[in-house]
Amino acid sequence: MSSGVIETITMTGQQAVSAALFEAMEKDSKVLVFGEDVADREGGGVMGTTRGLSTKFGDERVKSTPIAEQAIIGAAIGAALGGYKPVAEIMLMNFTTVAMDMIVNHAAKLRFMSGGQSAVPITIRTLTGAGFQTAGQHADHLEAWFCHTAGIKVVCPSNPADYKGLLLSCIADPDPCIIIETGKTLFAPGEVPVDQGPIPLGKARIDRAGTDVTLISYSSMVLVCQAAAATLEGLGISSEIIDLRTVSPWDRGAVLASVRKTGRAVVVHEAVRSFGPGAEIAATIQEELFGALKAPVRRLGAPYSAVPFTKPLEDAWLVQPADVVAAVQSIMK
Amino acid sequence: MSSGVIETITMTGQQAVSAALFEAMEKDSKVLVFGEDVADREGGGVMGTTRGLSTKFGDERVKSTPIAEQAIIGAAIGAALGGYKPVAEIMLMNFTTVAMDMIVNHAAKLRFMSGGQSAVPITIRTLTGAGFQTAGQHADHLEAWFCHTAGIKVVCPSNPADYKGLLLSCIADPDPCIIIETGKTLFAPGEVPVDQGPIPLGKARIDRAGTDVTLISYSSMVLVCQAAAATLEGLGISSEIIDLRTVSPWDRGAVLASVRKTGRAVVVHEAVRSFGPGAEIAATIQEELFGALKAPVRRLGAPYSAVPFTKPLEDAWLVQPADVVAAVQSIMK
Amino acid sequence: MTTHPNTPTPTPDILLDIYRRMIRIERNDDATRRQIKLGRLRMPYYSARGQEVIPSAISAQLTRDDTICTIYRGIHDMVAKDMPLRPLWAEIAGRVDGTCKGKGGPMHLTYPELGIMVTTGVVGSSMPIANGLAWAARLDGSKRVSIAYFGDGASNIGAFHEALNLAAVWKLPVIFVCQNNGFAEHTRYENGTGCEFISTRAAGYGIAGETVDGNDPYAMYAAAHEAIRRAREGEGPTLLECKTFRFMGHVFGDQDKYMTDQEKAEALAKDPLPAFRAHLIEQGIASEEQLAALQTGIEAEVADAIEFGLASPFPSVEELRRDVFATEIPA
Amino acid sequence: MTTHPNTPTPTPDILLDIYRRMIRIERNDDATRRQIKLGRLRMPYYSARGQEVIPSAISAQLTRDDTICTIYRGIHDMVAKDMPLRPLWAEIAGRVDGTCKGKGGPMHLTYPELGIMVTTGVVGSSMPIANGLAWAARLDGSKRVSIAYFGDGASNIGAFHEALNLAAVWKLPVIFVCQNNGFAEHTRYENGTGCEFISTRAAGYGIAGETVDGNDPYAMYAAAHEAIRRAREGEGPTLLECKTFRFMGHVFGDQDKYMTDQEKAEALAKDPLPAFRAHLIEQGIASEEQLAALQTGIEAEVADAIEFGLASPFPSVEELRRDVFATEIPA
Ligand SMILES: Cc1ncc(C[n+]2csc(CCOP(=O)(O)OP(=O)(O)O)c2C)c(N)n1
Ligand SMILES: Cc1ncc(C[n+]2csc(CCOP(=O)(O)OP(=O)(O)O)c2C)c(N)n1
Ligand SMILES: [Mg+2]
Ligand SMILES: [Mg+2]
Repeated sequence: MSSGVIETITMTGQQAVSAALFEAMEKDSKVLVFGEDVADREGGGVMGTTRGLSTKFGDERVKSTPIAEQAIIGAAIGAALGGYKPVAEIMLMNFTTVAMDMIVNHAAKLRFMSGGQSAVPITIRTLTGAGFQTAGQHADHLEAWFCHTAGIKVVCPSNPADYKGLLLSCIADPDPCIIIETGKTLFAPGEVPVDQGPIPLGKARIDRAGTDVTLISYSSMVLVCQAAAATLEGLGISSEIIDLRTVSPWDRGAVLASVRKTGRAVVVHEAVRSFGPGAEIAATIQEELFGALKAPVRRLGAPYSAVPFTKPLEDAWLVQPADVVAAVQSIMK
Repeated sequence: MSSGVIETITMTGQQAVSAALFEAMEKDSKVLVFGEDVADREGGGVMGTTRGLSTKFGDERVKSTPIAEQAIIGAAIGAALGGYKPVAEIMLMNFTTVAMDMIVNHAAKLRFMSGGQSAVPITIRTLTGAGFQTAGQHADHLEAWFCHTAGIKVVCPSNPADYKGLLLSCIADPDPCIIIETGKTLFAPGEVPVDQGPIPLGKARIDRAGTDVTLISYSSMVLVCQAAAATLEGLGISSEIIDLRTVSPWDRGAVLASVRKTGRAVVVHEAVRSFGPGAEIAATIQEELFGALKAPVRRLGAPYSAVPFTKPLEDAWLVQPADVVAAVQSIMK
Repeated sequence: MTTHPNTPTPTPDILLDIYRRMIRIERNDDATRRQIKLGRLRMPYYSARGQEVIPSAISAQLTRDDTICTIYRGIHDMVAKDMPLRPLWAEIAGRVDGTCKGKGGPMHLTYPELGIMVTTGVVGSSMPIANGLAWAARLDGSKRVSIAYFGDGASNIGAFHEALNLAAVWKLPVIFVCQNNGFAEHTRYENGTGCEFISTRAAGYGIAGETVDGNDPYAMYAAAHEAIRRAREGEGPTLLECKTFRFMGHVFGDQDKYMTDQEKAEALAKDPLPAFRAHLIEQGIASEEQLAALQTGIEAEVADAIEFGLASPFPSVEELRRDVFATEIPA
Repeated sequence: MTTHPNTPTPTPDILLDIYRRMIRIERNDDATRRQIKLGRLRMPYYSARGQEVIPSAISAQLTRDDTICTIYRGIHDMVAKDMPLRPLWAEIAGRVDGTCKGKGGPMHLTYPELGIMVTTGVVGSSMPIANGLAWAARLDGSKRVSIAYFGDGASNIGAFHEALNLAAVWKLPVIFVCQNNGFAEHTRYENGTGCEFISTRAAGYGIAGETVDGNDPYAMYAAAHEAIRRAREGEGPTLLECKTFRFMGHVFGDQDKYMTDQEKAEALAKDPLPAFRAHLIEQGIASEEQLAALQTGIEAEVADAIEFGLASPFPSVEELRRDVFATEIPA
């Protein structure tokens, strides 16, 4: 944190994504943007996130596609092999299920399987998250699948500045990245430095410094941890919040340093708890800090079910600040 | 373990699978078998596993399919909704990547999303495993993905008797199951009780009793643990091997009871270690047995890369008995 | 309104039955949009206003046991298949008396009792599942047919191709009904689809295919009649492309900015509902009063369903552990 | 051997060039099977013996920069595109001098220098990627064409459909070359595919499609010529269905039990290699001696490659941490 005033603008995550795309396309003529409805003829994306790009950069660099996610990721891979830097949009994360072969068997593996000859610098932008009553097929957090896949980076911004900085890094990265947007973070406003540049992948951010417990999170659950930390502060408990930013490869150094200090850790994500990303983090902490922990590492995530439609169940399904508070209290005794 | 002699026959895992299929089709006319090349006209499966079924049960209950994994799993789901018990084969586990929508968004979720109206009692048989130089797109252990998916059971036999008993249970189960075969266990012979019936899902098996350390494993890695345990015995270390049999939902009771006794645990699987199934097990053990552990829970799995082709790299990629021995030794000090 | 050249001509009873289904769809859709606007319902809503003829002309020829698999824009398909409105409304309101106890919501309504088997939110995914239901029908030795409803955009995704080919090779009693409303979200048909008529694709599977005016009850009736006959008689699948228009855009709140006002006005002018109503009266198939009474009855049914649905309690949190598996997940 | 009615007729030089590629494929294939039998190579091997004409007639018309994406049964496609044999053999032997340092093996050979971009083991997956390469070619303002090779069985999977439709809508300079050898593993064409000719499917995307005798160098030359012209001139994609036969079954060791001896004998009798050789001599395009010398040269090249490949060292274990990402994974 340097001294001096940083000039910022208030914008939403969506505006930050848009700004990053404009900037990346402007700077590098190899950057391409495509996906369902992304061109201006189709309204610049169903959410309007890509609005203006095709008008500015032309119909050949910004293309709407048929509904065909295998074809979308395949085209991204091929264009990348041809020297381009495609940013492909999969409208919602659940629809990656029809493109897993392209993402996992091809994008993630071609560099390795070709002995380093084939780089696949693609960025997959996708959106997900419960809380909008879109039910079981439109809100899954599937990042654990991609974290378990060697060769693809998994990036999860939680605020507008990170949306911009991390997306710029994904686009510039020489390897495939999947960057996960969420409804809750995409439309929340925040301060973005005027000259916000790339934010390094694989490095966590200390969202809040504290001494008693480390809350490890990413994506929209950072907001939940922030609310919990405020409550915990009132109860005399000081929380350090680590926003992973990149879930794979994750910043072991930052996490272990914090937990070494606090002696306690709670991992919080929206994804289903069982076999979720939190398991890797908890398993690593206990292995690396055995004997130094004051309490077992706790994990919070969704219960083992599909995302329910009805509001009361959806609320109960999602980790709430009170759940984080209770988990922390359970290990403070 | 009852007294009295159990009459057994020696057979391979493949013969056990075949026996289970014959028996299930014989007993229940609702059982269907289908997949690429499974009918006798096509040679009864490229491995011959389904040989004889179509001749015996007819071309309508045993069907070969086009190469179309989405259509295969879709047909299984539809037939299940129509009251049948389909056993669908996905030739190799990497090809589940083209059927993830059907498996995850539909098979696993329809019961929940329909409020209990739609049962999807399908069994997906698939084959995988490194060691045969089939390289990066034919040998992945992707069970972690399915373990993280609510609503589908993940079953991993390690020996011929379990192949038969677990497959019978999958077919009879009222919910979707994926049962994972591996080249290394499918062709190894073993003793199968003559009247081998269903083996309950969700229950682990103590493969070997011991007192110093618990080795938790499943599928072909049980064989690796057995070899390691023999070596460790020579070094004066007594290992208990737990064969999970079902990886989701897994038998927490059996694992925790064993680790409570030994105070040490090593989880061993072939899947990539990062964000692999072992993370869930390790995270749970440290949470439930905090303070009772003599050492951190160790995890062994494949390094973070695609499966390599060349033999020396493939051998190095796979967990070997020596790796298990070294991991155990590192926590015995 | 032209009559379709193919035999048979629908009887007056059938025509009235088609109309009854259409108006029930339309009144229910209107009420849904009204309740959302009033803030009494909160849900993503994909209105099928304008597409009423398609499932109505089909359902008038289906039995209770024939099955359908449909999509997020599929409430019209269900209402056409006689879905009772009370559990429908309870479901879209997220209540325990809903068809899915509130767990599925408007995109996943299910009612197997009447053959409403699957509603998917994933483009294309109704088709592979419909094949399995068709296979089950044949295994049962029944004459049941299986219908897969889907949109024009869905015909460009892999699942369409795999499903049609498998159905062809297995000669399944399934009918693939493409409701071609000219748009996939904001993408115009011709900007997403390589061929002029989706029905052209049938030849690539060696199956029957036809493009029909999906706003014409006679044409739809005849095309569906032939497809259903084919399926019931074991002659294999059919691909029906039914041309229509979605009056309310993609999703509730859509501004339709991706089309011109004129284009939209022209499409709206072809509203099949008032046209068919006028035709029935003109032809003496029904009187003005008869149709008004029919409508009043349906409006009462809808009003009752709304009150029932909104009065039903929300499910309890324990429901998260139920229906994941047949056996409840331990707490 | 019939000549194809379409213009142009290949010049003698081109015919000889096609033959050279064919015999290079065949000699290399023969050597591979021999080395496996000798136990000097251990790998899953999908011989393309019998399919030599297809990529040879195409490659004779490609530039170095034109790209191909192929499949596990694709070594013939690479050899036709002038893949040097030394790194090929080092790769199939799993050695560090292999094209992929031994990491990819026979199913994933890659050689971007000569436009050999992707070899996939997943049925259908060459096609969506070939589209991206075609897009890149057009973005570059080049006249490069992108070829996707695949089998008849692959034409039934979703990726085929999505790729052909996207290529059509985007009018990409891509050629989809289906090597229809009549079988997908053990499944006969007609038992997996709904239509008599895969080329029929082109109409469903509004693109050009043609069924060609893939064993006839003239017919293949002409069909490829037109498809390449179309692509280079910005007229969009082509689907070529090339009928052929795989002499060695699906995978090395296959017993071909799913076909009759007679059927197999008939297919083998249509071996395109001796027929084309005889034709060249008969037509005075080449002499017996010339072709013998060509063959000897190729055999020497193959022999050299084998020794080179088998003498190359295995990669070190550190290679597991390299090429996962651009930056090496820390130990
Ligand atoms: C696999 C997949 N990709 C994308 C989406 C997002 N999506 C929902 S509806 C839709 C348009 C579908 O258009 P069409 O098939 O014509 O049906 P319509 O909505 O017009 O009835 C899209 C792209 C989805 N649900 N599933
Ligand atoms: C998605 C997928 N499903 C199944 C397989 C297994 N498999 C490998 S080759 C093959 C047959 C392919 O036949 P075809 O496309 O005709 O090509 P050919 O082998 O005849 O050249 C199958 C089913 C696979 N590799 N990928
Ligand atoms: Mg549409
Ligand atoms: Mg073939």
